[in-house]
Amino acid sequence: MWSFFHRLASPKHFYQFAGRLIPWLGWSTLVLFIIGIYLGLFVAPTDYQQGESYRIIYIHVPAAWMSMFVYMVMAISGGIGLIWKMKMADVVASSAAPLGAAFTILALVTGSLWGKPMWGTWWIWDARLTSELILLFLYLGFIALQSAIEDRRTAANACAVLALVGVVNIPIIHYSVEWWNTLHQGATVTRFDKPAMATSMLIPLLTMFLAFKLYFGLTLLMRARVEILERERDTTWMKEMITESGK
Amino acid sequence: MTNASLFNAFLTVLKRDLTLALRTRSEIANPLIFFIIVVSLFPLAVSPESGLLRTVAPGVIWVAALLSTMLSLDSIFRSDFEDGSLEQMLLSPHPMTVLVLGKVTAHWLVSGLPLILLSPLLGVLLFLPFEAMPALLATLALGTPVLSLIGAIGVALTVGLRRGGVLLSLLVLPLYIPVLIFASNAIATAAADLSIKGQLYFLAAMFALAVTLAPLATAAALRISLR
Amino acid sequence: MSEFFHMGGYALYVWLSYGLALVILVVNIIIPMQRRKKHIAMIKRRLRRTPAEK
Amino acid sequence: MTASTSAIPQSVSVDKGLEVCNLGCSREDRELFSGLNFRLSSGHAIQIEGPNGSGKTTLLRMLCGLRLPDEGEILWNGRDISEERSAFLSNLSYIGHAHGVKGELTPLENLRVSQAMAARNNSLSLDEALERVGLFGFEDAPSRTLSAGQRRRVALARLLINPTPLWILDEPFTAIDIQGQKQIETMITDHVLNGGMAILTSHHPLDLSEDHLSSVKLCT
Repeated sequence: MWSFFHRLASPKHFYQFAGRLIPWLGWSTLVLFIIGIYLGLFVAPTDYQQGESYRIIYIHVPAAWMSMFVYMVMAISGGIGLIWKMKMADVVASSAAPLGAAFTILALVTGSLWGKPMWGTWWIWDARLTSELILLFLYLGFIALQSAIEDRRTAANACAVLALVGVVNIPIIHYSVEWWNTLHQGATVTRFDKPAMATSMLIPLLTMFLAFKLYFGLTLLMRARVEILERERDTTWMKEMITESGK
Repeated sequence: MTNASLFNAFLTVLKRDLTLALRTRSEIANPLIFFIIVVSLFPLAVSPESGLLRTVAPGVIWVAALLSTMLSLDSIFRSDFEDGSLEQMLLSPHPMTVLVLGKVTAHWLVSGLPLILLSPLLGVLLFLPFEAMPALLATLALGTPVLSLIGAIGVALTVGLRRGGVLLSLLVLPLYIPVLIFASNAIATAAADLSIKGQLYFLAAMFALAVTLAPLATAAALRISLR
Repeated sequence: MSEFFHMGGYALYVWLSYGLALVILVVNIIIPMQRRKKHIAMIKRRLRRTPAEK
Repeated sequence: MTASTSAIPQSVSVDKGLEVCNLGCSREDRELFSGLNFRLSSGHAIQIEGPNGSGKTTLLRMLCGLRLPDEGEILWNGRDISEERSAFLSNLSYIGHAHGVKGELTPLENLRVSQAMAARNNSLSLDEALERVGLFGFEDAPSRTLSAGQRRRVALARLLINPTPLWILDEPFTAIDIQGQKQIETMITDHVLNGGMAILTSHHPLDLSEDHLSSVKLCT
């Protein structure tokens, strides 16, 4: 098992391994999305309280979960790149950052779209939305630092330190925002957590969770391959591969 | 490397940075003037009416303190990076975290402490009730070191860049949010004559966390930036 | 069928969020594909210019 | 790209001193140097020669551990310098192109700071060290009022008050007048002759005999 990871550390193996995996990931993501959206929009019953608008959670909740998950992936792969000096870990971390930011923006917008019918305003300083907004700032800081440093390895190491510092701060930020929210809002606002879900509502959500995870794997591998193309363009193995297969 | 010589190295870095700061006095004064100006903008921009100012006073003072610390952060490593003494510190046999702690303490003495001494004056400017003054001083005393410690990480990450100023604020401000929340709320609660022990415990916990972990991250970031 | 699109009066919000989700998810797949084509073309051009030394 | 090293007399004790094995460095994707092998033991100096941009300074920064090597390793007394960091650093003095003398502080204050930062100090007084590098009478003037050459001499005075066996100097003679260069040259040769080690990048000829001096050429 360990040798498998070790082989992945070499850009050549990672490129070929990802190349073989991407078609499978692509189709399974598509299928899962179709099932999830079909279940979410057609099969799941209307919510007695929120009517049809609750169907937005099938996008909002998985996106919010993915935004946290991707930051963890970034911090861990950054840490691996920092400690074991693995170039591929830096590639994974830098490819994951824009995806995490995309998920965070998606979660923020769908959150406010979901909240609009309930509160009548586009934005409300609810604990979860505020933490999501601060998480977006952390992503933007990561991406800004990465593009600010020219040397690739220094940039990757610096961003790894930032991601590790960020990942230590995320729970602190989350709980201080929660605490701050209970102070000002009090319990009147309907809590944002998922209402007790009937199973027929829960299944689409779990499908969408899985779909988003596979989707993240797919786009991460695609971006990583492009990054390898960029970094390894002068290596002999890359030239042979391009000339011989042209793909 | 007995810990006597380690503590001696810590003191030397602290004394060195303090003498350097005192010799370029404007570097100390500018953030403080900025602090006063920013606070006095709010009555002009919002309204001079005392009731309103009293409610926003804690938040305004703390945001101004945060921004003025941000301004003075760059001076921690910038000049040492340019003339090579940061390299000499990295190459000293003493652990870099201790030397970084010395530099951050010097920065706090030069930027955080004057803020604390100046803040009651600004409390008066914003009609902050008298009962809230001790809370203001206590939260600043616990909070400004955390601002310097976390800010040092951001500065260490951006010290190699030509214009890292704006990037520094983007990296560091999100990490300041927990301190801001607990500190400004503590002052508001104290103004309403309620006990603020809980908030102060949280601030103290963040201070303890920052004092132990931040120098490690700063030393690692410096080693990376000086590659 | 039209009742379905009406979404119980919340049509705007539901379809806006699903539409945005679709846009973001699709864009994040197209970008890597295009960059990949661009890089492969660039490498090929460089190869033609400097014949790969055997 | 590979470096050619003139014959280095193999000293008796095998792993005492600094040893570089198969060292390589690439900046972005341009390879600076690779396959560098040399050893430095006490009583020897190495002069690193090469055109501008051949990576001389980068090599020095790697030797003192400021920058991790891209390939190969650097051993001090047989152990990798990144493992035994503080042990290695307490035997090393590095003066880079930016020599680290604070303009706002006087030479005495600068030396007092580096004295506290070093592991061991010898009995030489700060004034004596400054005098030996030709800064008599400038002890209390703020360093920014001194000339560039004088400021570099303050940095070189650091070598006298911290007795470390290994000196790594990046262009130590820049901006120093002829008379000053003589003083610094004798400083280095004395250091090497009574058992010290030195690595420097400079085209200045050192009058050391063949078995005390060797050179490493980096070519682009």
